[in-house]
Amino acid sequence: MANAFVAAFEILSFGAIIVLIVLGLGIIASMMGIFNFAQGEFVLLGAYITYLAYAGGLPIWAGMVAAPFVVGALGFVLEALIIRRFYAAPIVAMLGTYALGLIIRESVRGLIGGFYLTVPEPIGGSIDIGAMHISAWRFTIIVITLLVMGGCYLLLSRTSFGLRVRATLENPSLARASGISTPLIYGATFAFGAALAGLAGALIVPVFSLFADLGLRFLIQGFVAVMVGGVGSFIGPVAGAGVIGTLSAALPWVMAPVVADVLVFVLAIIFIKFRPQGLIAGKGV
Amino acid sequence: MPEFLDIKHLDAGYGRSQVLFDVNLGIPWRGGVAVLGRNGAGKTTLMKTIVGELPAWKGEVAFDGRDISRRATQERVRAGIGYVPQEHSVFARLSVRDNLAVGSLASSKADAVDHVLSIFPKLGQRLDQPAGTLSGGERKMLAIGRAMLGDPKLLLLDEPTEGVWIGVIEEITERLIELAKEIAVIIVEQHLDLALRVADYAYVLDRGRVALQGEAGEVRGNPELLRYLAP
Amino acid sequence: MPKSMSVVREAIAGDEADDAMAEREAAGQVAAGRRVLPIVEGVVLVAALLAPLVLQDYLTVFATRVIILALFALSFDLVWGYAGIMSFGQALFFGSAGYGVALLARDLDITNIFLVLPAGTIIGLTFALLLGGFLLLGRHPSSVIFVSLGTLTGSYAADRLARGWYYLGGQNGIPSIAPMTLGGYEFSEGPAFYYLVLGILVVVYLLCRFLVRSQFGLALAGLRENEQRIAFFGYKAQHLKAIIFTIGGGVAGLAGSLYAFHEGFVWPNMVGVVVSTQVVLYVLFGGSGTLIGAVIGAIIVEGVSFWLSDNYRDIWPIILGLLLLLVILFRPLGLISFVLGERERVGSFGANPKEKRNAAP
Amino acid sequence: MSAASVRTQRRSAMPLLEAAGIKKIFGKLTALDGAALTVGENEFHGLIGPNGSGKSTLMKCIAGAEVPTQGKVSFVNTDITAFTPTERARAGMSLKFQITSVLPTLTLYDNILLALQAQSSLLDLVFSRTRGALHDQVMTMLTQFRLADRAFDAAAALSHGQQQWLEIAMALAGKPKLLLLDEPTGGMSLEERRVTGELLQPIKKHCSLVIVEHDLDFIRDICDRLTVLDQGKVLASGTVSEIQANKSVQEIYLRRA
Amino acid sequence: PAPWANAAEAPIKVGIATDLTGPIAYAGNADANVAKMVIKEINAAGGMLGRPLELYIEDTASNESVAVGNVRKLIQRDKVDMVLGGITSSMRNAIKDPIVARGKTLYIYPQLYEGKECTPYLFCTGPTPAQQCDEFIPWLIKNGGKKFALPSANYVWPHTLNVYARKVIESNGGEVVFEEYYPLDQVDFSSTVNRIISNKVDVVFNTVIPPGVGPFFKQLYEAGFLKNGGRLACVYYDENTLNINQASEIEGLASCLDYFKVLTKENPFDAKIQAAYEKDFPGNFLFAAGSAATGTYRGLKLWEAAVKEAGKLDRESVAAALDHAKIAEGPGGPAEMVPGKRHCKMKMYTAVAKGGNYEIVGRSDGLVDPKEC
Ligand SMILES: Nc1ncnc2c1ncn2[C@@H]1O[C@H](COP(=O)(O)OP(=O)(O)OP(=O)(O)O)[C@@H](O)[C@H]1O
Ligand SMILES: Nc1ncnc2c1ncn2[C@@H]1O[C@H](COP(=O)(O)OP(=O)(O)OP(=O)(O)O)[C@@H](O)[C@H]1O
Ligand SMILES: [Mg+2]
Ligand SMILES: [Mg+2]
Repeated sequence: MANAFVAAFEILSFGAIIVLIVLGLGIIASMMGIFNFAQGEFVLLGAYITYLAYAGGLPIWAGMVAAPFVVGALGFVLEALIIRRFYAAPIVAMLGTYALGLIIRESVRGLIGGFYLTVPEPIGGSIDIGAMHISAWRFTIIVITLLVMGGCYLLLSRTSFGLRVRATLENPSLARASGISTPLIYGATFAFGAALAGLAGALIVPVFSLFADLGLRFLIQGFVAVMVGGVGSFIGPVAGAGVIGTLSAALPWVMAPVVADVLVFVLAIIFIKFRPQGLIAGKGV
Repeated sequence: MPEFLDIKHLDAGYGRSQVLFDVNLGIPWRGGVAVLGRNGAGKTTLMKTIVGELPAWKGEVAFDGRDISRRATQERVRAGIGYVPQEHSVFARLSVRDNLAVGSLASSKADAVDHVLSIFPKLGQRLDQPAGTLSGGERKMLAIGRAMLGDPKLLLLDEPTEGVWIGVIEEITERLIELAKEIAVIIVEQHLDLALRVADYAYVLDRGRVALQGEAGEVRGNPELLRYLAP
Repeated sequence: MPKSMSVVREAIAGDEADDAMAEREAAGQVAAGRRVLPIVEGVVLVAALLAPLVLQDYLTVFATRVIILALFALSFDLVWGYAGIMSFGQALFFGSAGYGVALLARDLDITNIFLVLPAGTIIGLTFALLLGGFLLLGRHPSSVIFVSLGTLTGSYAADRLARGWYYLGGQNGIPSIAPMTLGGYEFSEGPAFYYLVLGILVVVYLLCRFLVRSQFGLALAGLRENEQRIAFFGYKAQHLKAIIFTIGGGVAGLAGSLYAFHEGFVWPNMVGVVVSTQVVLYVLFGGSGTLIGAVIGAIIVEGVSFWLSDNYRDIWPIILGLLLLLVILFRPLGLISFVLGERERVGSFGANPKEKRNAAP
Repeated sequence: MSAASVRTQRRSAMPLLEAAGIKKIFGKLTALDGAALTVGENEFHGLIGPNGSGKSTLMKCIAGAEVPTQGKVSFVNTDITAFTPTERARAGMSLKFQITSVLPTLTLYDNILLALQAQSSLLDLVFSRTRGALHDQVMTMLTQFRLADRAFDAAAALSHGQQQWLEIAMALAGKPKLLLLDEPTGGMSLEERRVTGELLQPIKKHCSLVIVEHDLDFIRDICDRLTVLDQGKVLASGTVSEIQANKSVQEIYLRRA
Repeated sequence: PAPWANAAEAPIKVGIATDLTGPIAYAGNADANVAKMVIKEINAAGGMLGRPLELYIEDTASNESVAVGNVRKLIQRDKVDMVLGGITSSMRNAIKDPIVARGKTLYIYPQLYEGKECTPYLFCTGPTPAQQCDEFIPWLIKNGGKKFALPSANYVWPHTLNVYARKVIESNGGEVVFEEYYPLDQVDFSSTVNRIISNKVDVVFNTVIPPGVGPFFKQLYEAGFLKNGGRLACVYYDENTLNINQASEIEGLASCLDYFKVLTKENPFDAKIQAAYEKDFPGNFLFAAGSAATGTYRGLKLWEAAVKEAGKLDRESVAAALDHAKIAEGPGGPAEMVPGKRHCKMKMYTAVAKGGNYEIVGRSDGLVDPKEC
């Protein structure tokens, strides 16, 4: 019983981490049609900023709060300088963001010297329930993930921002002809997606430590999650991430981890083949 | 008094190929103006240049007394130009409801959407359907409705009745005649009768140049007209 | 003919020999008059033939590798540049063929060139047929994004499988592959291997060129633009895609087997995402949809990385990323677009332009 | 005019196409509710009806772009209900969609050439020896449709009306037995429509036509028979004069959509 | 420059091929630094055979394909007399053929590894499983307990090492509760941690590597493994890897290597080279055993001894001399090649992490035999 509870918690917590990482990726993919290969590096930057704050003697919380804003701002600038040129050619966009990711990643690697660096949790230790120990920070991450998800949902469903974004993606020239300022919308969406990645990086760095390939590690998993969930809505990628995250954490409980690892991808691709529109066929928020 | 929309010596085109040559056009504060011409004459190009989708190569586009030829499309639209494009005139993956919502983003009137739905009751039955799956005629209705929602002071309509059922065309015509009493309307139309009922004044384009212009009745009676409309 | 029509005729033929028309003619002439593609191809070929004569030994070995990678790039260009199928997993065919011939050499002592190269090609073909069949065929036409992520995932999974599978050497791969043989002769790295590979490249290149310039190439061009549309004409669009994907897999397999023997080892990266992405880079860098662009891309990317890693060791990946970004930003159609017009790149499958003059009224 | 007379018609001339009991349901909406269409050889058949009455959907069900929820389509005495669009095209059907979809970056010439060779086998495509002969065909088509001077421009550079013509030319190029045209004259002036009509007349020798149009005059000029759809059902079907005399048809012309 | 006795002859060329970029660049750069230090030292002492030494460093970039190309530069362009380098086993596998078989050059591999590398002309100067387990595991059983878990990354080193470790564990009365392999970049270990806790494992003999090892140790810690008296053991853990976790999360972690920095306190020679290294290379790249820095030092010094003995540079002669080369002083103590085995005997130390530093808790009596080939 206790065992099952711990298992459930652990699986849930890894699912939450994947969801957190995929949120930004999914928003950019769904709203802008771009599979952002640099998304992992935005995660990395979020983590790095948190580390810098910590290494500079600031409270870790400060770094975590700053990370999404800094990364979001960077996303805004990058969108205006680079990404903007790619909307008509999503595949070239993939390559462009790949190059961008490469540059960021190798620069960070140079800065941290290829090491694995630890950042302590703002809320450390474990919550003890009887003989069970539950990581306090992982629990915090679950809570924050839920809050962020809710916030995003409200933003996209309750404000006209979501509508503007979707209209812009769908038919930019018509959107302009409807009075929507498409450059601003693109910039804001990309920045928002980047900021979410920054936040994800900040929150997970205490769990996984800081290293240059931190973001890359989750990238393909993230793409697969987005595909499984279905592009075109906010909920889709989130659901996909939930499924992929839980599956990757749960399968090793019942089979050899090496097999589980490959199996997740095989299952995912077969699933998409037979349900190309994804878990949640994309419309609405 | 200057024209509401005043186009002087306009050249425009795509890439390196020029389509419009020295076009001069004046649109009054209210009333309808028809732009006619055969396939490929440059009607759509003219509309796109007015709304800013294509840059003007040369010449001036003045709207409401200000030169807007360097402004972005969305700014022109916010300044009061509404546009129904000839093709791709709806957000295909957005629902009808959302298409209308986009149209009324800038509008302040609360019952505007209801008003549009009363004109096109058919749309009311299709509110949750992605606009891309609408029938050809329904799509046009939606496009017109969306453009009207923005409270434009100048409405550009590029073949608004293509593929629309005759019964509805009549309805649209009446609405446009009504509308033209309040605002300026430029209509590109193949239905000559319709166009000239809505418009007080007409321009005929031929290979990117204004070949003929005049009061609607005059143009209608001009023996040259047919020559410019035939392929 | 009714009267009104003849009036129109006259109007068209009339005095206003209009500027737009002249403009179009001019543009047509650019495309018609100077055909730059054959010139570029010739230059590259001559350079490649002369290379070993001027290069030092070790550079010849390096050049051999580059030529093999160019062959690999060619396979990707066929699939992406011509059919618009985004194969983010091209390395899967390259690498599995590499592994295949490595196993042949290791476990069965088969190194005869006439056995191993066809074997590698067939392995590539088979894997491409299986994966392509799965991804491309079926009731619903599959989206570009689905295919790209599907191939990416396939390649990623294969990489992980290779890493985890002991028989394949796991993480370490298969080292010390015996040299390829022809009778008693062993192909070790050097000029002989170079010219062998160059010969293969030229032959494959010519075959590909013939294929994409044929009406089959026109069908592919249509496919790339709008698959559904040409299906309604009666083209078996999905089959065409699967065929070209499979051919691409075969070429990649051929390249992979050459690579395995030339480098003397295979390792999991070779089937994985890193190499898959690399080939995409070659082609986009050089210019997709031109064949020669793929070759040039491979040569330049490899050459530049070679030079950078010599001279800017610590920051070369960053510089490479920047270069890539610059090319994508300012030359989204690749370096080849410096000399090649859009029309010639897309290609014209119809009559030769001289006939056009007579035909136009 | 009723289903009864349709049946008589069918017996007299052997139908080329017969679609019967076609039902198409989109979610909650029944777009087609037992619609039927019968087209004889060398017959020009007009399909008319208010917006949203299901004309395009019926065309798509015939050409295979939509799978009917219920019903059967047979063509040249073969049941093709389960055929893919490609198979239908190969059997001799050709469709022009309501929304133009030419291949934008290819030249006009190549667009036509592509359409001309759609039925060729793979080997023929690779080792085509017919290219020389095709050239004349391509140029003839382009000249007919007044597009010859643009032959080597990209199709994207055409105006909307010009694209309509290119599409018709492409649909014709495959030498179909049955041509399905969904609003081919949208965006054309009266004169241009007339020219289109004239261009279509000669194909009657070897081809049947189903055409969707809102311009009644145009339809009247070129069609032998008409089918009127309303809310997914066949309201009437018969010769042009029969339809014109039909009470319920007149009614919907007065009714607001 | 020093006046060389045989200056007429060209300098002796030493090739280093190591991961200067990529995920393990920290190790590769340390190795390159060590090589620079040693070469400088040898040159300052008059070079070899009256000739100066010249260093050629190439990047293997943590990418085997790049590596092979660059190694060929060393062999074919620079024509180096010896290549030292490679850190991971897969890198060694990739480059050994171009160096040894195709390139006909001597190759020294400096990293601790799984053993079983018996290629002629390939000399290994890092610790082998026998060296790392023979004394360490009995210590673990005494200071941890009998129940072992072997969580491992899925590649050759853990697989092969575990075979040896299991033998030693069982022959010392211990028991392996489970042995499990994970993808190299797995970062979630909840099921593993759960099994460790619920099976009441005493010693976690870890061969999971970064990036997984950080989260793994953290999850273990949070699940109360250390609190309940569990012992962590990890034989590649050195000063570099200490920073992956908070000190408290790995308190008491035991490692067994040929050198730890604390040895400088007791060992003047270690203090000397450590100081020399830190003076020349004050940055982040530490002189540590887990990243092959000590193996590099040892390898170069052994080769120096061999060349001096052979008096010439051709591969055969040097290999013959290197076969039994010895150095009296090196990091952690003296070292000598085992004749005919191409592996190296050295002293081994067991250390335990305490508050972010190591404390030596055990040392071998003499030189430990690699027991390879
Ligand atoms: N994207 C483009 N690139 C190049 N030329 C173009 C482009 N679009 C249109 N043209 C050319 O510009 C000319 C005018 O086109 P335009 O679309 O304005 O015609 P139109 O009067 O709207 O015709 P229609 O009645 O057929 O819609 C035509 O000759 C057309 O071929
Ligand atoms: N994919 C779809 N999903 C939902 N509804 C659809 C879909 N396709 C068509 N419809 C609906 O089915 C009805 C019939 O559409 P269809 O396109 O056949 O009309 P039509 O007769 O061609 O009209 P028009 O003359 O306006 O082109 C329309 O009301 C349309 O909104
Ligand atoms: Mg137009
Ligand atoms: Mg329709």
